[in-house]
Amino acid sequence: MNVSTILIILLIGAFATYFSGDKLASKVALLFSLAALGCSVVLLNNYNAGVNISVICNWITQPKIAFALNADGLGLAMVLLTLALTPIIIFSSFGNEYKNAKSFYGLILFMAFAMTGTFLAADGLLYYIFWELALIPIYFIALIWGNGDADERRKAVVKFFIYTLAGSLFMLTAFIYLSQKANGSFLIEDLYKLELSSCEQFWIFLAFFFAYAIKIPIIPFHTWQANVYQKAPTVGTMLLSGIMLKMGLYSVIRWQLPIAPLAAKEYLYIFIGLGIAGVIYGSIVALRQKDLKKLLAYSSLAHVGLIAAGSYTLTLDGLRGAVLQMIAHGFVVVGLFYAAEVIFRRFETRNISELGGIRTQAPKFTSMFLILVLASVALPGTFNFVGEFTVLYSLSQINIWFAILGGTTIILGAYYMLRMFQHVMLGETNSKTFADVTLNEGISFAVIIAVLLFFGFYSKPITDLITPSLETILNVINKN
Amino acid sequence: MEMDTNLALLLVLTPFLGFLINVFFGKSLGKTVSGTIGTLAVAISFIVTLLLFNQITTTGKAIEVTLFDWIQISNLKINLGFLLDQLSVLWLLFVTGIGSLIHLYSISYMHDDENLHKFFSYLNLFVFFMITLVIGSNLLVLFIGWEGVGLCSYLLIGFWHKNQDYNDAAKKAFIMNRIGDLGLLIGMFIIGSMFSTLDYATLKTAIAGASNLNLPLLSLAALCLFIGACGKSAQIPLYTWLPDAMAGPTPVSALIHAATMVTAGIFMVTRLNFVFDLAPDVQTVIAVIGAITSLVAATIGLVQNDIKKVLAYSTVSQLGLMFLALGFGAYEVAVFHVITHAFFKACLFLGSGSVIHGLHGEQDMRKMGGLRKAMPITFWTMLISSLAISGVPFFSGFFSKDEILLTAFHHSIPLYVVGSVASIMTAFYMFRLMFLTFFKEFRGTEEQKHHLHESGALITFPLMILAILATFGGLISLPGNSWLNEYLAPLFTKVAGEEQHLGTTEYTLMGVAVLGGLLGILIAYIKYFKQNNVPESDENITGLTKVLYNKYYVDEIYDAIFVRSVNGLSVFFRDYIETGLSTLVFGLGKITDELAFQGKKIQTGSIGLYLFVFVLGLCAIVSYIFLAQ
Amino acid sequence: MDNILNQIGIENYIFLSVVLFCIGIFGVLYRRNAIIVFMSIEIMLNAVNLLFVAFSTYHQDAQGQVFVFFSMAVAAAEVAVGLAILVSIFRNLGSISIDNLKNLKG
Amino acid sequence: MIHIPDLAHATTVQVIFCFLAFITIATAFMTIFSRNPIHSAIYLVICFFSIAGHYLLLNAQFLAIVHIIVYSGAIMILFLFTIMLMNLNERHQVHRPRITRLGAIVSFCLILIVLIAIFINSKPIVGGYDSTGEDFQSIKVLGKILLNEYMVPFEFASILLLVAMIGTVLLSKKEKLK
Repeated sequence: MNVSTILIILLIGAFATYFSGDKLASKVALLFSLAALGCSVVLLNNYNAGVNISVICNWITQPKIAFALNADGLGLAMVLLTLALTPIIIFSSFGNEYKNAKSFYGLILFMAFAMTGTFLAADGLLYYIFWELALIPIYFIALIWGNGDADERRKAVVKFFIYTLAGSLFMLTAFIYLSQKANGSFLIEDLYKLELSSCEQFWIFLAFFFAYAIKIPIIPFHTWQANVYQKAPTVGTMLLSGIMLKMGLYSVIRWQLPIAPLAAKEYLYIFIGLGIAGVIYGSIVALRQKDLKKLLAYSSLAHVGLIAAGSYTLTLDGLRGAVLQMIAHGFVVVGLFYAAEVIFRRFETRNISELGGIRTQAPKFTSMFLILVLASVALPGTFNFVGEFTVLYSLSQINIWFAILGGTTIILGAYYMLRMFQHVMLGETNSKTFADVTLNEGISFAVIIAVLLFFGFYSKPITDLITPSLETILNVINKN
Repeated sequence: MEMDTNLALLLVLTPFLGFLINVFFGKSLGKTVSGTIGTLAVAISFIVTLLLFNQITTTGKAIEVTLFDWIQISNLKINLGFLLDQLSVLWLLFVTGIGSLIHLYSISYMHDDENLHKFFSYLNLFVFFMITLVIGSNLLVLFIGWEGVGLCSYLLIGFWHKNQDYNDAAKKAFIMNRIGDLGLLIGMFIIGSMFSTLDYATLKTAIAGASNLNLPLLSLAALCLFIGACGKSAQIPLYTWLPDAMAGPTPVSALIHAATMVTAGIFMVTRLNFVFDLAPDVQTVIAVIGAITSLVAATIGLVQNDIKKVLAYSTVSQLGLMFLALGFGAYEVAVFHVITHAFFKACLFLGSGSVIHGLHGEQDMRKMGGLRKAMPITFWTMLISSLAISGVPFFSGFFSKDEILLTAFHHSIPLYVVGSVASIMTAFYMFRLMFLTFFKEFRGTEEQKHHLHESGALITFPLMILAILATFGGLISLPGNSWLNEYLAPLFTKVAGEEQHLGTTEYTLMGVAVLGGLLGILIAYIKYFKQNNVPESDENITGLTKVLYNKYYVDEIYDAIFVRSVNGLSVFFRDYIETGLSTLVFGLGKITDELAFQGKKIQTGSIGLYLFVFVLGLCAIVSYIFLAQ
Repeated sequence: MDNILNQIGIENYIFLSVVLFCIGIFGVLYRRNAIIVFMSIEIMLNAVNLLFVAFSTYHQDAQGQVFVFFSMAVAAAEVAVGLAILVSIFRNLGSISIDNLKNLKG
Repeated sequence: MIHIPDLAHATTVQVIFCFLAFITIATAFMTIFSRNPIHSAIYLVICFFSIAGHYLLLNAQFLAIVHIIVYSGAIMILFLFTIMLMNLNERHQVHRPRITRLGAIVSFCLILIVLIAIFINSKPIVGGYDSTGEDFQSIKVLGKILLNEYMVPFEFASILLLVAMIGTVLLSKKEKLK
């Protein structure tokens, strides 16, 4: 058994869901996603026991593309994140009715398939294929099942699609150039071994940067984000913010930094600065958003800015903190968007000014929402704190000002999140009735919160899982 | 060791268990049971603390407990571990002790609130975090508690969450604290990178053993840590949240915003005394800020009419005095004042709570008066505490405050003067409060008058205990023969020897301080008892009083400078930069579109032209391939 | 058997083909009558075919001729379809001047 | 370089080549310049025949015959039929703008110069036309090659023709007016 099993399960799941019909689709999808999760856990055990679970075989001979899936700690951690979030996301959608549900759930599984592939691929072109494949389902999900005015939505979604696609083209160019240098091989090990001049590295780095900066997004390439998050159905938003953003961040660590380390070192300050600018900018913009989902989108922008800054420090702490924070943010942002969805199900609005006074009617929901909000502002004891602390620490090792400026997130973050919480949940009892969470909703929240709290106090399993692979990557970065 | 671990866990986890029970089953258990569970949880912690205290005093050795790795950073390994030494156990004693009393008090005080179980769960959670803060073996565990108590403070200030003003106050407290937290974090980063540890014990050895320390950097770290302390302990410039925090229920004000949480800053500075000792410049800053805070808060306290606001500013002022002592390196003096302050300030708050409870929520002193007869126990306990805080001899506050002023006098005369003035003002406004509340005629409505009564036993019992403690608490550190100094001695590197001898100067200073206190009381007596003045209503306040009454407009200034600018920036970013960037991206699309539109015109549809161009292109390509080499 | 190219020279065939090909191009450009354009295309095709055969002889290899054979097949198909299209156009438009065919106009 | 046969000492083959070449080029030109499409078609037939003559000269008899059958026979008949079907004559000719003619002439000269320049520039190895003596272009040999080596393309050619036939029929069928 190796990692391709997960991909196969997900792909079969996608088709099975599609053919199972509208009524059964959601359950079938949940079943397959859980199966994939179970499979990945088994694989994780095997990996920890030292069994080789990677795959490499030739796929296309001319040009030389290998079907290479490399499962190291980092990849597995991201796969686990994807596969743990997918069932939660699917389960969270149980309260909604979707037209043409079979396609909807099929697309979700297909997207999980593509994203898992991205995290595992160890061949440049295979990786690129998965990377682009992941874009297609979300395009349809956002376009067909999204909300709001159809024209506006189309505009936002098409912009997102073309923008990310255009960015990825730079990456493709970089890969083709790299494979020319590596005698036609796209394999990641061969690319790692390349010794490029600093000029070449600069351009390669920049090409990767365009792809990733748009995907992550780093300011000023973020303009697609808030609109798409707002227009997409919540499931789509969760997939986008919970997992897809992490594809960009993961790729920075996996592909960009080791392949062009000289450029990364030379322009360290600029890229960390961009990340931190994102933190401050995102936090400030989030302050005065009127739409709940948009606010969360900008908070996402701020958080991923910090993660990106951590990755670009090129230190073990920075990378480790970034990965931890990626996972933590994945969970917390899914939870928060879900909370927004729960509110929307009852009130049919996400406009913050129209909400308020929910706490008296729904104490359970309020507590859960509050815990998520607190996790999002990185209260110690939550997983996010572990990540944020590590990242900020690594920034402080580069330059104390980075830590101070990046640290403003804990002030501004608290400000906009609590402000939002106050206006959405507190205040005079709302005139509209708000039923407390249902069992289904409660389970989704409870799982997310349990994960956040557990790893908040005991992040060692994840740290131990990712550290060896991050060290390997750092060795590649520092080989000169 | 096993035993110690279990004890430590019992100590920490009992309140947490209480929290869990109250969260999940509180509503179905009923109010009394819920309150009892909450109180019991803290009481058990108190008993455990007593055991530990006994152990520490007999063996004199600190107990260290390591649970597991928490965060791994390349050069730092942070454990989740506890350190139970003299300082933390001392702190625990009054945290859990006063905590238990306040829990007991709350059962009665909050009995009419439908969310009583929630209140108790928050209180228990607070105690849990406070214990974590105190017994953490390294800075990061302290930080868990540090932020945790901030969270509980947020929850409890906003306990009556239907009122958005209260929610604003809660939010403000949390955010102000977070500003300090950032400083604390940065301080931790610097210390972590300098010494590769955040563990107190290791850090102490590392600093003691270090040969060439980067002192400027260490000072910077100390300054950052002090900013953290400023946030939590409400010092200038981060003090404005504390008076607003009075929006919470009164027991909360007593527990969190007077006795325990706000002293966390002092705890942290005392904990890291070996760091601050190496940064004399920062110590000066601390002393100056402490003195200024104490004076500014005292002046504001002079004219406040809300009974809890007076106490809040008094707290800020007293905390300022403690920092004054810390700034001079007199940690044990500060700790002493923390303890006595905890006693009498908790008592005062609880007493004010009793008054408010008796008047069904009225907090304005202008509408009180003459409560002495209706609420005798409340009156007497509050009187004792007021005497203590005013520094009247032989009450606890006298000893601790006197030691602070004495220390100040030895180091810096101007700061001594500032501190003394603040003390005189303290005596004045405390007795202003007493006279306005308990003497003369009742100024409230007839209906309130009708319902005036002494509070129940559950409320008066804690008051009495605290009053006793406020009276005799000073005995733990008598001048010249201080049990406290000896107890805390293992913690400090410097030997606090200079206060030991009592000379003429000292006695003179004591006399001056006593006279000052009495002077303050006398002025209050003349103004509010003899002349029977009642503060004017809000509209008629003018001149300097108005400035003081409005707290020097600090809130407004902060609002204008920070809040408004950030919000304005946010709107600017949202409306201009965001749309601008968006237009830019769409602009790329539009350019492409326009190019396509222009390019379309080349496609005339005339095949002849196409062919002509085609042939030309063919010529060009062919001649390039074959002829150009 | 004697190689005929000994007497004529491959370059003469090349020049003949080139001229023929250019005449084809000229015809395509010069005439607007679709049928004549077609004929010009046939001339171009034949120029190439001729060259193929000449080179086939030059190399003494039948491959060139085989290719010509296929190109004839394609040409036949092309003409058949092309003329059918022309007929259809003529039927609809009443003219076969290529100036009328401007559907490609952007 | 262009080797102009010395007409005085020309061999028969050379004379025939010159003659055929002249006819080929001349008729090709006439095809284009004739105003009447039917004349064009007839000139084209002559042109094709002369090309068939070239094939014969190169000893490719089979190809020559196929050429005559396909081009002069089938294709030209098609052309003639089409022309007659459309009933085109000189009156249909549109007046050609001067610019078009100029463009055509320019392209003609340009491409001619470029191509000739290429051939001169690339210096073909002239001379040494060795004859292996093997038979490589008789019907027998061609047939073997076609049906062995090129069998698949050969079969595909038949499919192509079939498809072309069906397409032609479909295209030229009159659509029923609804």
